Amino acid sequence: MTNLSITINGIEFRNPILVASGIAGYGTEWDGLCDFEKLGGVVLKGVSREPWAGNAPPRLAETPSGMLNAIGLENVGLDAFLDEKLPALEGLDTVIVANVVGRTVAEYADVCEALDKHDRPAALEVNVSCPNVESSGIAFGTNINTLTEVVSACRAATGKPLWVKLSPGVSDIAPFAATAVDAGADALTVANTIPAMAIDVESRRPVLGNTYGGLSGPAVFPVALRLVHVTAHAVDVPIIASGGAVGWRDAVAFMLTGASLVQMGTVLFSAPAAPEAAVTGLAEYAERTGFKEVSKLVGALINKG
Amino acid sequence: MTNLSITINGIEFRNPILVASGIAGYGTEWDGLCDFEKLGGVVLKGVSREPWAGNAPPRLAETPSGMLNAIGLENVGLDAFLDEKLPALEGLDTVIVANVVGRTVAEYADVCEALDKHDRPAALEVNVSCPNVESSGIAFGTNINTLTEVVSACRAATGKPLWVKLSPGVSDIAPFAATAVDAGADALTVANTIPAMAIDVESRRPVLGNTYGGLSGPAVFPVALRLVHVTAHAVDVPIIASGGAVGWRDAVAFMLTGASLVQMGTVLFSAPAAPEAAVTGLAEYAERTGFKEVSKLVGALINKG
Amino acid sequence: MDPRKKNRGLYECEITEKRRLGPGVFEMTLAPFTADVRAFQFAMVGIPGRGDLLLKRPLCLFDTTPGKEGEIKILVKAAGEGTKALKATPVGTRVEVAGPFGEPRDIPGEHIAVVAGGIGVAGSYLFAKQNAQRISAVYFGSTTRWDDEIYKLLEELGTPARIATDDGTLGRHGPITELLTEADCDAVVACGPPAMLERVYKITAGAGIRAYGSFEARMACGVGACRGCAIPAKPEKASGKEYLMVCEDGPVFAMDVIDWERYRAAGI
Amino acid sequence: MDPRKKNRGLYECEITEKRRLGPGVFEMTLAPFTADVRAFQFAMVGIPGRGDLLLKRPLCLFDTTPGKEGEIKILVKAAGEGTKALKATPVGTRVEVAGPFGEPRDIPGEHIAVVAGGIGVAGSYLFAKQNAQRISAVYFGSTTRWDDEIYKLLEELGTPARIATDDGTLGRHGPITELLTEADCDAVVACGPPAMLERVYKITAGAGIRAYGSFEARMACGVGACRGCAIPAKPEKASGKEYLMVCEDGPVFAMDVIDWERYRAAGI
Ligand SMILES: Cc1cc2nc3c(=O)[nH]c(=O)nc-3n(C[C@H](O)[C@H](O)[C@H](O)COP(=O)(O)OP(=O)(O)OC[C@H]3O[C@@H](n4cnc5c(N)ncnc54)[C@H](O)[C@@H]3O)c2cc1C
Ligand SMILES: Cc1cc2nc3c(=O)[nH]c(=O)nc-3n(C[C@H](O)[C@H](O)[C@H](O)COP(=O)(O)OP(=O)(O)OC[C@H]3O[C@@H](n4cnc5c(N)ncnc54)[C@H](O)[C@@H]3O)c2cc1C
Ligand SMILES: Cc1cc2nc3c(=O)[nH]c(=O)nc-3n(C[C@H](O)[C@H](O)[C@H](O)COP(=O)(O)O)c2cc1C
Ligand SMILES: Cc1cc2nc3c(=O)[nH]c(=O)nc-3n(C[C@H](O)[C@H](O)[C@H](O)COP(=O)(O)O)c2cc1C
Ligand code: FES
Ligand code: FES
Repeated sequence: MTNLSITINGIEFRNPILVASGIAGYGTEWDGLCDFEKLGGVVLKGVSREPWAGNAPPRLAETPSGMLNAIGLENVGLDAFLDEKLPALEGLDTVIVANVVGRTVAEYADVCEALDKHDRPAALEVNVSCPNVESSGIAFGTNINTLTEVVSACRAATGKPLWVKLSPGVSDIAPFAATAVDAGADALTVANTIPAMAIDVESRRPVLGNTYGGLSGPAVFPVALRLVHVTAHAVDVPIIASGGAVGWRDAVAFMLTGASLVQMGTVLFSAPAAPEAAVTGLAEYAERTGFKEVSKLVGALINKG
Repeated sequence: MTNLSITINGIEFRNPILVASGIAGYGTEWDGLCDFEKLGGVVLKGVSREPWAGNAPPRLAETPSGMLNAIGLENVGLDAFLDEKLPALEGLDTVIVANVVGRTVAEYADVCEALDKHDRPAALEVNVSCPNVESSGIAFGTNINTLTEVVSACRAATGKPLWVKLSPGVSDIAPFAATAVDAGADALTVANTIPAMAIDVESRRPVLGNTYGGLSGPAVFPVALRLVHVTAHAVDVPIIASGGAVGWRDAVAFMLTGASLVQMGTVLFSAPAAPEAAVTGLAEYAERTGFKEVSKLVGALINKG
Repeated sequence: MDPRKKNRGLYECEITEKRRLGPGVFEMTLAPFTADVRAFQFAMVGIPGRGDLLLKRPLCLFDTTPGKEGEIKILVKAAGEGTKALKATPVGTRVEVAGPFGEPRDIPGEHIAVVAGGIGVAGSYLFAKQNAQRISAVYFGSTTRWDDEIYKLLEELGTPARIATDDGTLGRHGPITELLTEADCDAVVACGPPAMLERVYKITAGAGIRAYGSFEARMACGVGACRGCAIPAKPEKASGKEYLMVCEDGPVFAMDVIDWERYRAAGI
Repeated sequence: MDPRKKNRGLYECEITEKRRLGPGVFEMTLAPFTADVRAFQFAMVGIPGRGDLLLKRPLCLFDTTPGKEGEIKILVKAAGEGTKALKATPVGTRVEVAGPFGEPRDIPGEHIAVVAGGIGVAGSYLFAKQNAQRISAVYFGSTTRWDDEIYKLLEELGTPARIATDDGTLGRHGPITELLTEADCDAVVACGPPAMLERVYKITAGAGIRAYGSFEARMACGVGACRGCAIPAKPEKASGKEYLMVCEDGPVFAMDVIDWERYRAAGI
């Protein structure tokens, strides 16, 4: 029997498959359709200090082998998250990671500080792709200075493992990865959705209420795979892959490239059973190829030539 | 009858649909399968000063609704291009654009200078996504300084309309667009392929001989569409869209967003008749929606809200 | 677990039957589907064999036979790529179906007018069937005449049926909402295109009749997780919320909860 | 226009017949396809209905009836996603086919041994058929026994057929190349997996026999435009070129032109 468990930042995951943030809501919405106890863990919907109403609809658009979302990080806010959402997961036997969003550095830090006191989230994943309202709306994660600020502030606010979820839309992800680690990240999630757009030619208008949205799903998998490869060569902390994984083959590819954990997101919409199937397929692959521990797959890519 | 013609940089295109560089070879390879005389024009395979052998195979990989290529800009070099390839197009009644590649600024400039003397290419499209061998292999187009250098040098070398084909993998394309225009670009092609990767989990190796390749095809269309939208707001020169267009709907979307011309590439592999069908569909759309001239579609997007 | 969540599930259904019911409209029978279904609930139906179309499509449960040998019927209008592909899918194909989703809302009233515009009949039919005693009439309007079978199905409900077509090929010539102005009812439930819903709202608001509508939105999850299916609400009528989720809070809403201006602007 | 280019075209074919010929291997008849076809030429075949699989698949023209009522037969092995989808495609479906492509190469020799490894028979068969008088024997090896029909087809060629299977279920037990060492021929044409081709090259090079092989590469265009289907060549044997294009210069190459080491490293 293959040992599927992976330990990073002192947290043991029963297997490397997680559900990505924004897909699993607050952990109970998929009850009866996707069994998170069979997975390594779940990253909850991004939480901000105050409740956010989110963007004007439409918030979704389908694209070839992908989708756009412009949810606008709608969430219940920190108080309801602590008082209602986290307690509802008490009986859920899987690793819970909280995802942190903010419009200012202070907001990020406040959320981290409050979550630090709660015993449930095993780690905090900081989404640095939010628009920085103090700096003309540019995403924190696409500027080295604001990335440093936000990660340092979160680091100071929590002793829990700190994951930084990088933005894919940068010229070279390596310096951003190094910056996040220097500022205190214990692991990096690579990466968030790619900025994109859809138009309805009949109405001659953008489809999304927000005009722009983030591209996810299998269409972006080859892009995310390369980003994981680049990041794995740039830093020494564990990497959590996110972007377009739909099955065990993608999970294996991400791990070979250097990811310790693999988040699955969009695929839940087409196949809620996919993460569980990926765990099974991953185990079979490891068995078949003689890996007694899936952790040994991490970075086991053989170079060309 | 709708007027399909578009004039940019003083060049008249019979319609806005072009075939993208690297897809149509040197203009004769698709004979009998795709009729370029029905299209606005063809951008030829990138040409360098000396012949390039290209990358080790495999050079192609299929991905969900997309493909990766790592051809390595294999081409016959300037001499054969001038002596054999351009003369073979003498009878071809469509606009011919040459695509210029190089490893150093001097190489780019030399190719532009030589092509400037030839009367056939109506415009020169400079592919700035090539690795810069004088600067640790980083693509010219992802650094503001090298972009300025290469575009300025090409500008000095030719009086023909100069198109600069931007790289999509930058944090914010707007300053790159502005830089290219300041350095002398007459139009911008937005954009090239997105850096990506594929792995064969059975051999545990990268699929491509070059490890990394460029992602193209419908998967990237939403990303390209946004880049065109951003660029159209950043500069005043005409924009030529490239990335994932497969039919008239995509062509219309690109034009509404601000593109004057639309290049089609990858779709020729799945449907060589697609560009011609896009011309027909575009004409029908314009007719149906009351646009007497397709040129009026350019930038005719209605904003949200 | 919330008992409603216990009722739902993920099904690998087979298309056991398919028949045309109107222009571009077909009925599909899917089995097995063992869950109980309440009117206006919907399922998320995958498009088989189309790796490029990721999202499942939300489709009302038109009819249902629950239990061990359970099956569902859906009514699909070939609108865009996905529903066209579904139309072309042969009997015998397997389709992934998740559901039933949506809040099974109780509509108070003893003389309820059921208004269906076009494919909106897909949701209205089951409501009329499950609440036959309380239905004053079923109003069904479409752009042009559908096939005889659909009118037969409505007749078999045993409730009065009022028919209109925009082109006058059957029943009253014009929008179905014109018939509604003569309706004798204490509540209205409408299912159809946004413009029809808004028209129903205006008519009923003027007459002081409680009106409910079944609303559409683009969906990804169907279960309230992704927050994609937002519909603009009047916060003062929606416990302070700016948006409600069609999948979780709806798809049926009291019409006075909707912020019609922002809804129209969204052009859903 | 080059006359070879005049012969090729883009066809909207219908699948008119499908039958199994071996394990995971099926024959598909496609019509109309009116062009002349030479042995080892191939077509680029689209995967119908699969918007996520963009690239057409290169497939040999197994047999052909040219002219107005023309049709082609292809032999497909369900290998990956696309060929599996093709296998599942029902008769009557329309498929986009482009071709014929590939250099119609003349193989000199009066006693030619034709070697087919597994699905390599798809290309070898038509060559044997078009050059029956010059064929010393057709060697067909596979991992296990195929269906009777394929052996019947080979027999009907009227040339001697030598059979081997890796598992011994038919003919000689072992690789087909072992039979080749006993061959009496002045040239060999081989079509099959890379390892078989290399083995054939070694055997023939040792014996001083001219050998040709039909090579595979991932393709996008099939017409020499994209430069995707490169195969490493010995520049001194290939007019100075480091790479040849399988679609344009091949798929059949004299085996001594190939740079076997770089070919193996590529792991095509
Ligand atoms: C609760 C609910 C119940 C519905 N019941 C039915 C029904 O019983 N029968 C029926 O024919 N239709 C019904 N619809 C509408 C149906 O979901 C859409 O027509 C369908 O999703 C369009 O998909 P497409 O692939 O044809 O169009 P495309 O435009 O290709 O779809 C692209 C994306 O947009 C979404 N989308 C497009 N139009 C709509 C729409 N009007 N509503 C929601 N999503 C949309 C699709 O689901 C898909 O994700 C219902 C919608 C909702 C929200
Ligand atoms: C000139 C030529 C003639 C061929 N003739 C036949 C034939 O007659 N019958 C037959 O069954 N097969 C033939 N092949 C091999 C056939 O093209 C591949 O098996 C097929 O493309 C695999 O596609 P897939 O979707 O099943 O695999 P996937 O792995 O899903 O394909 C992914 C991509 O890789 C390409 N690819 C994968 N394997 C190969 C391969 N071995 N060769 C070329 N491209 C590959 C595919 O075309 C596609 O673009 C031929 C190949 C070439 C080059
Ligand atoms: C509807 C939706 C909502 C999302 N919300 C969040 C979020 O709140 N925080 C975050 O960090 N990422 C969010 N994401 C990004 C995903 O977590 C994931 O990184 C991305 O979708 C790429 O992975 P995938 O292709 O597997 O979906 C969201 C994605 C989607 C599709
Ligand atoms: C096989 C291949 C070769 C290419 N070669 C070149 C090239 O030589 N020069 C260039 O500027 N772009 C090249 N490109 C990029 C295309 O011109 C185009 O910008 C890109 O593929 C995106 O458009 P598409 O999705 O329509 O293909 C190439 C693309 C492909 C797929
Ligand atoms: S569809 Fe996901 S919240 Fe409604
Ligand atoms: S497949 Fe394009 S050059 Fe051979």
